[in-house]
Amino acid sequence: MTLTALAFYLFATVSVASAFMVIAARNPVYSVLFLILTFFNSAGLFVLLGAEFLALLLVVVYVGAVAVLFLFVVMMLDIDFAELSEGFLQYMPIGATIGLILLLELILVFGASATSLEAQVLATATPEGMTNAEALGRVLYTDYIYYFQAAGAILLVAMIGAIVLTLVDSTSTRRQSIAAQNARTREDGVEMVDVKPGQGL
Amino acid sequence: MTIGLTHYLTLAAILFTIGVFGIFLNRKNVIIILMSIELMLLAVNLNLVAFSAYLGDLIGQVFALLVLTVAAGEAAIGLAILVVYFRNRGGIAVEDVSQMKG
Amino acid sequence: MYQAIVFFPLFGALIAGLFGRAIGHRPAELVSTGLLLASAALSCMAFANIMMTGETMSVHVLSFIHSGTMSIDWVLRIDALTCVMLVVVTGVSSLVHIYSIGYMSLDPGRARFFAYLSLFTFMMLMLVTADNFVQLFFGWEGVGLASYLLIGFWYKKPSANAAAMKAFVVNRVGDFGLILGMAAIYFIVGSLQFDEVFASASALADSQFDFLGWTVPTLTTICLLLFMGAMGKSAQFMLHTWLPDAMEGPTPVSALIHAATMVTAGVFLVARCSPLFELSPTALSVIIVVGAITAFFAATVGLVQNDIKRVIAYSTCSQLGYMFVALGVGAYQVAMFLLFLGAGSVIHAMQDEQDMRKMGGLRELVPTSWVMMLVGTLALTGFPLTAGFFSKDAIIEAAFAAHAGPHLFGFTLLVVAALFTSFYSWRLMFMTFYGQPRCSKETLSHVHESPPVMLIPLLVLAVGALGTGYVFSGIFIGDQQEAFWGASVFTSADNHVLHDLHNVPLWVKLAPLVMMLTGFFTAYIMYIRDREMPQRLAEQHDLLYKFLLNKWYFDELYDFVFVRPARWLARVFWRGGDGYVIDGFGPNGIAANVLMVTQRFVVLQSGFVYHYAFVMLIGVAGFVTWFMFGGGQ
Amino acid sequence: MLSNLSLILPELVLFIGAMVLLMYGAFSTKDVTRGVDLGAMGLLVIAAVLALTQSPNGQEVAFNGAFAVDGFTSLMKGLTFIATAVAIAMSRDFMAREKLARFEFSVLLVLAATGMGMMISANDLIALYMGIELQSLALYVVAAINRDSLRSTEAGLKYFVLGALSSGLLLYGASLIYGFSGATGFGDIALAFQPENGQLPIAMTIGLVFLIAGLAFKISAVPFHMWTPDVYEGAPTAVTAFFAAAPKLAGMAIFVRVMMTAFPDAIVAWQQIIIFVSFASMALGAFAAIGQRNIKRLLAYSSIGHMGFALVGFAAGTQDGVAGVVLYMALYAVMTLGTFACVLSMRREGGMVEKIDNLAGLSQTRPFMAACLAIMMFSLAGIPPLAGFFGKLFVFRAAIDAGLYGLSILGVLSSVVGAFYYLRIVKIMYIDAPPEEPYAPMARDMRYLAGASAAFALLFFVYPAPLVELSELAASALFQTPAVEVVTSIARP
Amino acid sequence: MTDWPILSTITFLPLLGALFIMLVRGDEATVASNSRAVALWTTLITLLLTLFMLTRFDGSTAAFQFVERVAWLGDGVDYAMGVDGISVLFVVLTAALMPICVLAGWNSIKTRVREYMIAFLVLETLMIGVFCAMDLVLFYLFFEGGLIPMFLIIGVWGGARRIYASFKFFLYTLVGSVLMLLAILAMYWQAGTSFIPDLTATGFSADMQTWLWLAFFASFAVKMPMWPVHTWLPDAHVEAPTAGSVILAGVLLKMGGYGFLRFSLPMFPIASEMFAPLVFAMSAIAIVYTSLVAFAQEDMKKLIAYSSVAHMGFVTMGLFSMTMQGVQGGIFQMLSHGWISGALFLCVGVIYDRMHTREIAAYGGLVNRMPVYAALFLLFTMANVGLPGTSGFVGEFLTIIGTFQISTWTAFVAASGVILSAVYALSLYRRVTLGKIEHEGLETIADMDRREILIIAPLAVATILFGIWPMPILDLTASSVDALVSGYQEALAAHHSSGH
Repeated sequence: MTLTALAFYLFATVSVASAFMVIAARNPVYSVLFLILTFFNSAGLFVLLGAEFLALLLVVVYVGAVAVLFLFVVMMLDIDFAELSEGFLQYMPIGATIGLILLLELILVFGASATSLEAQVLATATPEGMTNAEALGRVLYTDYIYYFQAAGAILLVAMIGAIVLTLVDSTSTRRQSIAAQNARTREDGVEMVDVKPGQGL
Repeated sequence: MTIGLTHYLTLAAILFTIGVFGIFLNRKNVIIILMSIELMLLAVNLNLVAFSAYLGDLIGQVFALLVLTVAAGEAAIGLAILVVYFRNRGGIAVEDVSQMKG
Repeated sequence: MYQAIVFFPLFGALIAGLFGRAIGHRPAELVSTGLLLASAALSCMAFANIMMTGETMSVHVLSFIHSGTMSIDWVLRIDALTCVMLVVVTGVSSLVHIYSIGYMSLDPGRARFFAYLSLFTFMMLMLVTADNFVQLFFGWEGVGLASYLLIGFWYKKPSANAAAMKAFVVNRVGDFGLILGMAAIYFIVGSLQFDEVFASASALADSQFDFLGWTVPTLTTICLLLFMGAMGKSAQFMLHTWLPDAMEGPTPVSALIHAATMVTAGVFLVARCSPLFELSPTALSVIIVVGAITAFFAATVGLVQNDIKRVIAYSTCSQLGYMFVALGVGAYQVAMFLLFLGAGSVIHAMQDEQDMRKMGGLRELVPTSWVMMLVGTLALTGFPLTAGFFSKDAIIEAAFAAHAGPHLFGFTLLVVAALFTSFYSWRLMFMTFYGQPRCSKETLSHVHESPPVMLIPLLVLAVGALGTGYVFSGIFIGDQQEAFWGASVFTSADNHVLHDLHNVPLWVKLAPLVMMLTGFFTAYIMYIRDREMPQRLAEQHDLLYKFLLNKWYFDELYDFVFVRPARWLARVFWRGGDGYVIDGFGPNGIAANVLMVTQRFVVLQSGFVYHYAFVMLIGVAGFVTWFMFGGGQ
Repeated sequence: MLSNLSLILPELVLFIGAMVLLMYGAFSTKDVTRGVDLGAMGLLVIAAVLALTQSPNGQEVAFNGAFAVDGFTSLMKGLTFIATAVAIAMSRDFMAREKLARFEFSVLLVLAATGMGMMISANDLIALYMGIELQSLALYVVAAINRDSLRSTEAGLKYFVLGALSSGLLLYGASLIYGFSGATGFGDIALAFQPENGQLPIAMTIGLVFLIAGLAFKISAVPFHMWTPDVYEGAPTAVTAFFAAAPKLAGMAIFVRVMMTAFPDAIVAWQQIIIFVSFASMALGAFAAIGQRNIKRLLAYSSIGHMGFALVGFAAGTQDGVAGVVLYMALYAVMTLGTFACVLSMRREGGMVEKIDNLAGLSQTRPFMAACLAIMMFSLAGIPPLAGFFGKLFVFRAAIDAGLYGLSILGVLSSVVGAFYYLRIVKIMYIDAPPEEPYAPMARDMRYLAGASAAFALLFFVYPAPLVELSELAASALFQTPAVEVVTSIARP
Repeated sequence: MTDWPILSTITFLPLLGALFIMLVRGDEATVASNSRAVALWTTLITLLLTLFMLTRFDGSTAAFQFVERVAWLGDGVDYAMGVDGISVLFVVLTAALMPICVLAGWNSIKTRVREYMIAFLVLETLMIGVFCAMDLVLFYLFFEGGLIPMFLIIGVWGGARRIYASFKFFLYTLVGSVLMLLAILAMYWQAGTSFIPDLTATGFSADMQTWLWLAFFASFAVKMPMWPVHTWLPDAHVEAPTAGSVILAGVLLKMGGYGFLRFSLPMFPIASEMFAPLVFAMSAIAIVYTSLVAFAQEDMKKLIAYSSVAHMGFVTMGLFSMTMQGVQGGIFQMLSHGWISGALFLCVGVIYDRMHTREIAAYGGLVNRMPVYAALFLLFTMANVGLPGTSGFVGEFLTIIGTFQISTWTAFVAASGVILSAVYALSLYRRVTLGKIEHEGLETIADMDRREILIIAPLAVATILFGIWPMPILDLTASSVDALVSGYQEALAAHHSSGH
């Protein structure tokens, strides 16, 4: 107990509180910041569970990339925050009811399951004599290569998607076409118009 | 007092519920909905890692790793869509996203 | 030969009907009349033949309906009863045809008229030669059709059309009973052949069966159902209303329908089914009561009618009542004999239609008609030695002598009816032919004697009315009757009415004669002597007069009891039942509800993404709750 | 490894092909949309042929059991790829006219098809998730591909938000299932919850609920259908045509596969959900469609209803039922693509028209198109002797066999309600008077496609045996005991 | 017997004709006239083939004849065709009415002639298929498929309220049919086959029979139509074009009765007996109720439509009496109603084509200008009334006789229909044809032309011929009906002796 438990409760309390603030904060910028806080605490929990590599990943990839991306988008989109936070509580009662029911049920389930899943000290999934990262690396590129490649494909799609959606077409910018310039002849450039007298243009 | 699997599951459930809650609590900002979903995914990851530890089985962590990766991609797509929507609409209030209904 | 008797008229009808326009009116008339005369001649031969041999013959024509154990064929059955009818039908019909040549000479639809007449005759012949109930029903309904066509012959007259339809529909009311009767017979006996049915009659006498939830005596039920049919066709009390209206048709039609043929179909039916009726005292009682009431009722109405044809119609009705009483007391032979009295009615009927109040003093203008009419009247009132005398007296005596049912009730009413008959017959005579003409000079100048082609049939009939009674009384009801009728008419062993009627007290025998004379004198006083008297009487007994004049308000009653409720019900069913209830709660109501549900669903689709998410999460939460608490496991 | 590769050959072809096309498109200076489209169609057809000819005896697995191939997967993949190819074929004319022609579109569709293939063949919760995500991400993007249109981007946004939510639900369920069964492979999960191991733990059931929620979203079954009408309406019509067919096929396929192979003994639990979902989908599809004025929206509700009908066979949980589902989905795909071929041709001089009322008098102005659309409508309504009837016949047959009388009765009754709106379209085309402004003639591709699918729907009854037998064969693959048991948790100490 | 699949040929020949019409090219007038010609020839050839088939038909056996059976959907669902004494006449009736329908629309259909003819030919295929199908699923296919062309016929070429009528027709009948579909599936599940003779031989349990019977009843009662699910019929009839009404009354309604004969009675005898009182009650109500409603009508077609409902009441009553007379009478009534009501609708069509109204009040005195018409109309009116000597009588009579043996009450109420039918039919005739001409437009109305007489003449001949000599029909049906009735009685006897 002691230190582990203390750490767990600390991380758990902070992450729940900050998670709540994510949805409750009036300013989306605060929300993103609270999200980052949640991630940090979760990373701590991961460490407690012996998943150091994932903890690291969460901080580096998630906080470093995703959360910052959120922040960036929030800042980029020029949103009237005051207006956005109006009517905050309108759906509070029914939302809270449904949420609480769901939560209670889940907790009940786990409580019921606790008899079968005795509250033992959680071991680590990392085999002896290996770091967590090494263990993951060993299986990730061998047994789970399929998933790994699939993840790659997903990221590719995400990339294509982001480009397709947001890249401003280059049709408005004019590129130099050297071949076209060289191939240009007099006939292309000059048009001879036979203007009859008195008719003008 | 031992910290067991149930603790983690409960914590994950709470986070998950907060994520759920966030979706219909925040009707003014789509970004917060996206963040709520991130919270839900975090809960899932917590679950997976906890189970992984409980079962002494690495696959849970592999799963969590992949979820993280995919979630990043998803976030990218989501934000991209949000940006193009913002370009068209000039706002991202959830209540504005209702051109089509009925 | 027998086929020829029956089918000649059909050919006549087809030729006149289908090719009438192609070959012209005159040929059509001649062909149909000629064929009918041939048929009549053959009928007489058949009659003679049967009289000599006394045998019953069956001629198979075609198979008709065979279904399971039911087998019905088109068969011509010739026996004594049939022969009598054949002669009557073809005879009267021939005369009507001949008469019509003259009567209809100016009508543009002559060929059609003759087609109808011949068709009518054919149907009547099918009826009387039937060997089974279904064939009888064919003729029965066919006669109804022909009468419908004939009554409505002048299709431009709305009243004629209405009358035609009324005749058909009222007849159908009777048919309703007849069909059920047939169904019951088949159900009980397993056959509709006359022979087979009659053969099993005695076995049915005491049996019972379930009908409409009640256990009823078999035979009586069947007989009453059949009698219902007879009532319709023979215009008995309650179902008589069509008969007076049927006068809307051309006069020969009235003659054909009322007097001689169609209306006697009912009498024929009961006579034909005598083996059944004879075993059911209840049915016989009903027949006596109905017949007697009809006779009385029609006579009372006849007293005050002003239209010649209506008087005749009610007179016919009344005579039919007599016949049914005869049937009811078991004197079938007498009833059949009375058929010959029809001649008298025919004569009357063939006079043209006019309002009697406008006539008078026509004796000098149309002497021959006057003579004919006189003969007819005598016959009708039962003047001694005429056909009516023999038959009518016999019936009244039989009613007295009979042991069955309410015979005294019948007797009383019949005697009274005889008085009335005499009165109105003479009233008709006096008003038409005596006194001063009451119509305008101009009209009077148009009155002229009929051409020979119309008079000759009248003459023949007149002779018949005077002569036949004497000639045939022996065979029909006298000593030779059993030899003649043979098996065609059945009388139960303990029914001695024909013997007993010769032994009734003298006052009974005299009663009809007295009544006849009383009627004659009353009429004489009222219409020759004291012409103001009818007027006075009518005023004094205003209610009674109106009651009689309006035929006991039967039309109004039916209108009130049946027609109006039916119309009302029809609209209620249509607008209320079909429109409001069935469609309203059925298709239209469901459609409306579907649209309502649709609106609700569509509102749910609000367009807000958090609503959508909300629905999804409610779904998940719902399922989870179901599995945790709802006994999903 | 080589055997592994041979099993994922169809997906491999698609993925590598997609990258080649992407490179070609990205580095070519000319407008290459047309070429990329053709290439994409070629790839899909090749992949379909490869998938269909794989037909291994029994089930074969690759990558330590993550990827499975059997009769069921090869048929469903083949159908899905063909449906995608057809969707691309139909989109070309439309995209060009709407000035949306971009080569990335086809590439994304091919990648989505890859995802669908992976999804159908998934034999593991992780593989399932990866397949779904690969497919979904591509779909989110193509929904919003008309990025200058508010409606299209709104459709993309809604689809994305709800899709991500559903992924979250699915993942949460998957994590619970993993945790309580100790495995992610379908076979192992099934082994962990065999009847001899006692009742299904409640936590497992909850996991199942979340998993089903995620899968039901993909086939837009009630109550996870809410995105469908809006996305169908907002997305460019060609994209909607794609959405209506291929992802539904794939989604249904994996839904059935997961339940049948991973939870065969938990049927009592999931059957109840499927029954409810099925009924709710049929009813909502029928009722809500009546109120629609927009043909795409109507078809969205119609597809919801049709998923409900397909689920009837699924709810039966028998081999016949699965065969019914397969047949139903195959017929549905044909009908829906045929319908969209007509809808895509609903244009006048000014551009696309989407109002149902705009179809008025079509039978007089464009008789061929009207006839095709009418056949499709009757077929979708399930009126014999058209193809749609046979789908219903087979699923209801299975449902009756399984004793699901109540569901069957409610189902057929909602099909009557549904018939109403199909009839309404026929009525508008055949009975109402045509408008002043004429319709543009149908593009040639569309004529062929619409005509072919109409002919199929019309003449299916003449010789239904091949497809019926195929579907039965496919279903039987799910009911064989797995040939090889593979322990997926290699890393377990 | 013949070696070649004559029934399939008859069934699909019209489809071939329809295909042929689709290929017709040219301007509108050419297409129209060619379509008409092709349709007429197709239907005539079909009729000839049908008659040929009839000559080869052996009436002395109750077995199915000209049987064809090919594997179709697998698992015991085959493509199986065959006719027996019950169905063969319906095939002939259908084939015989079709040329008449084509001719009836010859001039009156002016728009979209090609589609019209195609719809009719497709409809013919489906209708003949219904009566030939020996497989339950195949039967359903044809049974239900008929809705599509009929929907279009009413919807496209119908009257003012055609949309309401066509939707009502379609959805009403669909509701019943889908329930039947489920019952079919349940039977298939139980018996493992959908081959009709096998299904007939399968004894379903009493419980199951009850449900199956109800489901089938839902379909057939609507199709028949029986009270109170009849309200689609008047609307459909009124709005349909003449030929549509003819075929609707002539053939489509008969499918319900045919269904009872083919499925409900032989396959679910126990349930049939149990529910017979219900059917009797509904039939009796139908006869009286709809006769009265018919009386109140102001639209000619509606009146005839309601009278159809009443006449179908006789049919259901007769069929469910399950006596030889009742069943044969029911079949005869269906056939004869086929041509009588068809002819009546044609009669309405004749004057509708001239005056474009079906209001009874708009007519009157037609006999003055149209004697031939009046005569024919009278014939069919009388046949409708059930006058002996017309075919209308035989069926009515036999059903009453048959029913009386089972339920006197029903027969009693039904017999009152004899009166009521006279009331409404004659009043219609009177208001339309008799009297003086009072409406101006009627003064120049022309009598029936040769084509119209040609159309109606065969119906008139049939009406009289089979009224006087119904034996051909009764003979053909006798052995099959006998087998049906005796099988039914045996099944019931077995059921009762087993102690239920």
